Amino acid sequence: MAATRTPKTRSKVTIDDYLLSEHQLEEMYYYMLLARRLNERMLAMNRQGRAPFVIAGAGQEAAQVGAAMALRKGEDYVAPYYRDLGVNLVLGMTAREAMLNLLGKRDDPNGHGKQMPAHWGHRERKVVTQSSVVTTQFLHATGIALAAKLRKDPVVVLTSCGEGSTSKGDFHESLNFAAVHKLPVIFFVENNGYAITESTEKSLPVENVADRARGYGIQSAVVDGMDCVAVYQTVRPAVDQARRGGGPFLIEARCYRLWPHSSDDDDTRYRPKKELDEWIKKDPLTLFRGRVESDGIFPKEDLDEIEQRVAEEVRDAAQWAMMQPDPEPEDALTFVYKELD
Amino acid sequence: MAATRTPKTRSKVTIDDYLLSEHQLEEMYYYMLLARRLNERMLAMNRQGRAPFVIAGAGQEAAQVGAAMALRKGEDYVAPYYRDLGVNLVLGMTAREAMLNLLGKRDDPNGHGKQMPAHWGHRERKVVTQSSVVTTQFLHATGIALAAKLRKDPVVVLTSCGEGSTSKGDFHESLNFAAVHKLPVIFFVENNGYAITESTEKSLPVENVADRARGYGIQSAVVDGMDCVAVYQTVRPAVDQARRGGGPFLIEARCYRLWPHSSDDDDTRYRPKKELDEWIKKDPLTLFRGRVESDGIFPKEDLDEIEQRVAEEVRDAAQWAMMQPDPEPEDALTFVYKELD
Amino acid sequence: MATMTVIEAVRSTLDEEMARDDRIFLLGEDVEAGGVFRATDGLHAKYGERVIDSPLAESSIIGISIGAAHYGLRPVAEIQFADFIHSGFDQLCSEASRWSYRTNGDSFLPMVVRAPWGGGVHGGQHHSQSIEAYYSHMPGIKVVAPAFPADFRSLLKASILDPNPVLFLEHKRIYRLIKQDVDNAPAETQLSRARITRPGADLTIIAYGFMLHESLSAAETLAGEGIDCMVVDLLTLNPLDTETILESAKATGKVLVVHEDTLTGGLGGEISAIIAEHAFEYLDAPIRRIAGPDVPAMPYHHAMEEFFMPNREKIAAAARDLAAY
Amino acid sequence: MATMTVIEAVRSTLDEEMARDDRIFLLGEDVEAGGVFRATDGLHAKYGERVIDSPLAESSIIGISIGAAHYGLRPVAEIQFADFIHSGFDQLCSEASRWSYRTNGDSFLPMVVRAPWGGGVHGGQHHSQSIEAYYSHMPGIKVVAPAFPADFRSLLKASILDPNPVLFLEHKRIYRLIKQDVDNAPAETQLSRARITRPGADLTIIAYGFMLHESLSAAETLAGEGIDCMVVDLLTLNPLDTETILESAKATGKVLVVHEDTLTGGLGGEISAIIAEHAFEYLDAPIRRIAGPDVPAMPYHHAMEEFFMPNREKIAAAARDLAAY
Ligand SMILES: Cc1ncc(C[n+]2csc(CCOP(=O)(O)OP(=O)(O)O)c2C)c(N)n1
Ligand SMILES: Cc1ncc(C[n+]2csc(CCOP(=O)(O)OP(=O)(O)O)c2C)c(N)n1
Ligand SMILES: [Mg+2]
Ligand SMILES: [Mg+2]
Repeated sequence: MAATRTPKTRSKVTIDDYLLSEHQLEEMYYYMLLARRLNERMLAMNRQGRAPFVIAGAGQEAAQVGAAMALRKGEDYVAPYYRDLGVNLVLGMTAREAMLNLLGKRDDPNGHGKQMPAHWGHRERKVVTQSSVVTTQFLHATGIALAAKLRKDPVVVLTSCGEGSTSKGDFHESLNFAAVHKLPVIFFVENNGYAITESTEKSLPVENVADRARGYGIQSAVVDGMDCVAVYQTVRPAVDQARRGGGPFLIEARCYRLWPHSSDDDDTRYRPKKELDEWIKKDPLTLFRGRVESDGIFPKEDLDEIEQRVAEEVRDAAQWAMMQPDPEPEDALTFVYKELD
Repeated sequence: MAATRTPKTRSKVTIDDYLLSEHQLEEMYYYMLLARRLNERMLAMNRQGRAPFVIAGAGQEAAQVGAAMALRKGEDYVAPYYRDLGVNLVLGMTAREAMLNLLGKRDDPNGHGKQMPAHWGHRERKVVTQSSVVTTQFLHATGIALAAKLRKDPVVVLTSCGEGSTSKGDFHESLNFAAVHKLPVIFFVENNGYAITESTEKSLPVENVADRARGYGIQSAVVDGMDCVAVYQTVRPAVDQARRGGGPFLIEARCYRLWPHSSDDDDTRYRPKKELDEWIKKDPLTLFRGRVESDGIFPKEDLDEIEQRVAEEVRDAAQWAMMQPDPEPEDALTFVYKELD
Repeated sequence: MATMTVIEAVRSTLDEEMARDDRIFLLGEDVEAGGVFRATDGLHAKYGERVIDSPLAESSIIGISIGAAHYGLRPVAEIQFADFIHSGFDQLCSEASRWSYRTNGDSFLPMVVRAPWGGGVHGGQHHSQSIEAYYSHMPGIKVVAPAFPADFRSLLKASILDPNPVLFLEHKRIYRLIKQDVDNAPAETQLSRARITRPGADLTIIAYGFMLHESLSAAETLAGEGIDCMVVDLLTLNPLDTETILESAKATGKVLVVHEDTLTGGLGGEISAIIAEHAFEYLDAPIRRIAGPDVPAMPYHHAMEEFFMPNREKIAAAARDLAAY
Repeated sequence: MATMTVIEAVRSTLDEEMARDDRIFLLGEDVEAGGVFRATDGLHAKYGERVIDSPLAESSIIGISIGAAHYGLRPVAEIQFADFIHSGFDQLCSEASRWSYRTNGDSFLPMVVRAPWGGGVHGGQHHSQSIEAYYSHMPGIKVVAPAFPADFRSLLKASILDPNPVLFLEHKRIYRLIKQDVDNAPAETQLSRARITRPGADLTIIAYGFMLHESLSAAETLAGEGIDCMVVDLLTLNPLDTETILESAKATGKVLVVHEDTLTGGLGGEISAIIAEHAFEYLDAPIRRIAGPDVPAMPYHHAMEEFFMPNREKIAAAARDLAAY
């Protein structure tokens, strides 16, 4: 059964209730904010004709940052999906790299200009290269987990996708194999309510995406994906358990796609304005900031300081990236095959 | 949850307890026996070098006949799999046609010599043409059910496969779509314990195949697949419910593959003799005959008479079929495309 | 006069056909809202349950269409981008292509799978692919790839009426780029018929889709240089119109085959081989091919994308060489 | 001397390689029990958890191999019959073939996918297929299809050592049919190298797999008739050894390409096109192709199967015509 985790109503709260250090909480806010501001700037650059395409994670930052922070950086593997800018920032991607990726610059470590923006991949950071084809990464993650188990390495793999992507056959083949072999893989589904224009009920016959785990005897949980702390508190134990040999876990983070599907999409033709307005009130950034402020974890000034730091980083990254070299036309011919050195 | 149905322990039983007419019970025995004897003769012909390949349903006759008898012949659709000789016999295939199919004769209505034996298909009988590729038929069945629903036709579709085949992505995509659209389709899984050499636990992370239904909110049942009456009593209500708009149903018939996978297989290298011997005691034919005899439904003579009738039919079918025309070599070129008449 | 774009040609034809035959229904991702390219705009409002949003699962879109077509309906499935048809390869190859063959025509599949294909749209590796070569090597499947709005209308109609599975390819780049007065333009109504779009005496350019337009403008340029190019629009890629291919090759003795798909194993190889086998004695020059380079897929950055894409200049340059041969 | 069959060559090589490198593991259906063709017999007993029975799910066999190879292991996956690889087409095309390309070689996939292919074994439509054309049109993937036991050994080794995804095709018909003293036979150790197996002056026959053997015996017959055939074994189908193909074509000026796969869109078209473009001036005759007919798949009944399959007689007949041209 899927255990739902909602933030407990608290009287007088101290930092101890967060089960996170001040530094971790600060990081959370920083990464969520950085992801959002980068996405905002990217969209602006798209409108200015500087970037042909933007696909963003607005509304999913809490889910992404909370999940990524539960991992061992540089040791655990991640097979993310296109919205996971937040995940990549936590794992070490810089704002400048994010902008190189947006512009398809030669030095983008993800796709070197060969890949669309938001198609992540960074070998050293253990971020698996991804295609646009949804859910294929679930099998790659399962294969990495199998390999780690065969080598007896204490590695956990986290792979993510949207709720719509759980309808693909590869979803079934991944969870089935991972369950049979009790592999250390976390299937992290960011349920943002839509698959482009299709609302969740058009592809999900059960109440929760997490319920899909039942057919495999896989443990699962549903968590409020707008609450970064709750996400961390849910993913962390699942990761630790997987590392101890406890097998796979399916986690559904309930969040919302605050923006259109991509810079090419007009969501007004299928999404009720009222629904959007309701969710905007639950924006993970305002929610987090309001909470740590009212709980007195951080004085307003510190948070403002983070805001300024992020704004500066984003401004610098955009300007810097635009001046970086484009790929050469002939680079289109490189690395079709890997040569043995 | 998967409800298990086992034959109730009975004191003094009358035909009423079977909830089947004498005629139906006689048919059950006849079809199960015909399937078995045909398969036996086919294997003999293979050993004699008369048939290159045989794949049989020995041990699954009760499941197949019980399920098929729950359908409306000629109205409901069936998308079967290669072991389903029993299903096809109930739906109208003659012993002679079964032998034409074995020998790839020109007039085999299933494959016209173009298909391997046991690759069924008969448009009038509403048996969907099948390939060797497992589980693809689950989507065809789902599509037929969607079409019937769109046309508001009171048609139910039953599709079957082995337990191993439920690991394919198409299984997931079928059950998901059928559940979302509440389609009149029965997914009938004949769990015979093996996928060629692989025992069930190598591909099934849960106790029952039926448990896979949980991830889709689909109703399911596990039934003793060696008990033809129990299978009928389980499938029939599911079919009626689906016809009334109650949506899909997943039924797992627990049976056993009494023979090697096919005429090419040597099961002694992977299957414990003891296990086989245990299951032979549960042979659906002996089980059924013993039961109706001891319950006094049929006198021994009637059953012997059926045995003789079947033996005669099989002998005739084999001899007749061997004399039927082979396809012409050039028939290999026909019907690549359907021409509009 | 009705001047329309390619996307309008597709949308209007779907509308007219659905009005004509209530067995036709649409199945695909986001089709209820009109689809990402708006090819089905307004059809859900007009035809209700006959326009069905599918879950995100391509094998199911094709496999379910197979079942529905077998039942007697006329599914027109949409694969959102041709690049995503690959997980449906098994249902098309192992099942759809063999349905009539293995039943001796007793069963058959009147179904259409629409797929936006091709590059030059900043789509990167998974929104730019040419998939025609895979399906043109699949007897039992028909593959259609028009270039002009009028042909999109007439051939989409023909595809829907055809009793066989048809992969109907719509080049994304020309969806809104190419306009035509469809009432007064030539429209091919038969599948498997190529068209000599432009007559010419010096050499023959064979192309389809977006590349047909690039070939025509290359021919324009070359005309100014006194090189008279014949341009053939294949229209249907499987089965091929071998007759027209050979006729056009024999007419000039010099052939240039153009496609955007990568060179090796692309459809151009088959066309060249047909000519090399059956028009050998008419050839005055090597059969040239202009195609995408042998890399896995089209890169995203416009500099590399342009490098990958064949275009009028590259075609004209190759044609000049050939003419001079 | 070690005379062995093709299947023994495969099995012994897997054994030796697994002993050499403990990163190599096997994944596939029924491989623990030895597989349906016994290619992995005894390996589970010897290597335990490094021989893994997969659930019946081909996309997962390939997708999981991709992940494991990315991690640094050396998966050798088995697809039980090449006919069943189709549901893994997406993982091979969209993912495996692009791994190195899209990461500029930062990530790469040292993985092998073994697949028994080909007909003439009463396998019917789904146990007889030739799949090489699809994967030879997939830059980033390598495709290997040897004909002799010694090459099976050396090229399977090379495939396992290669840092790229390799589709290793094993023709079912020759598994036990062809024997060879592998210690004293020529063995190609490099991928992408074709071999002129038989020198000849009158015409060139290009083939691979089972058809290579049929071509050799056709050449034997023709030698008796005074027709001297060169026979080329392609060995690797992607990337092709264009140099050897052109050299052999130029040497005789008459080319016959043979494959069992269906004609249209088959690999023969590409080979013919390469020659028609780059060896045109050396050609003395049309480039002929002998291939399976354009039907969806090989029929089951032996009469139709024989009709479908190219063989030494059909090859010899075509070669005679060509020689007489
Ligand atoms: C196999 C495949 N089919 C179709 C698409 C086109 N597509 C891109 S995103 C998307 C919707 C995905 O929805 P979801 O999984 O919920 O993720 P979200 O975008 O909502 O985060 C679709 C259909 C694709 N990328 N891959
Ligand atoms: C997609 C696919 N992969 C592999 C095979 C080869 N194969 C034929 S039957 C079989 C095992 C099927 O097991 P199960 O589903 O349990 O059915 P059973 O044969 O036991 O009745 C396999 C692997 C196939 N037919 N299709
Ligand atoms: Mg979503
Ligand atoms: Mg089984």
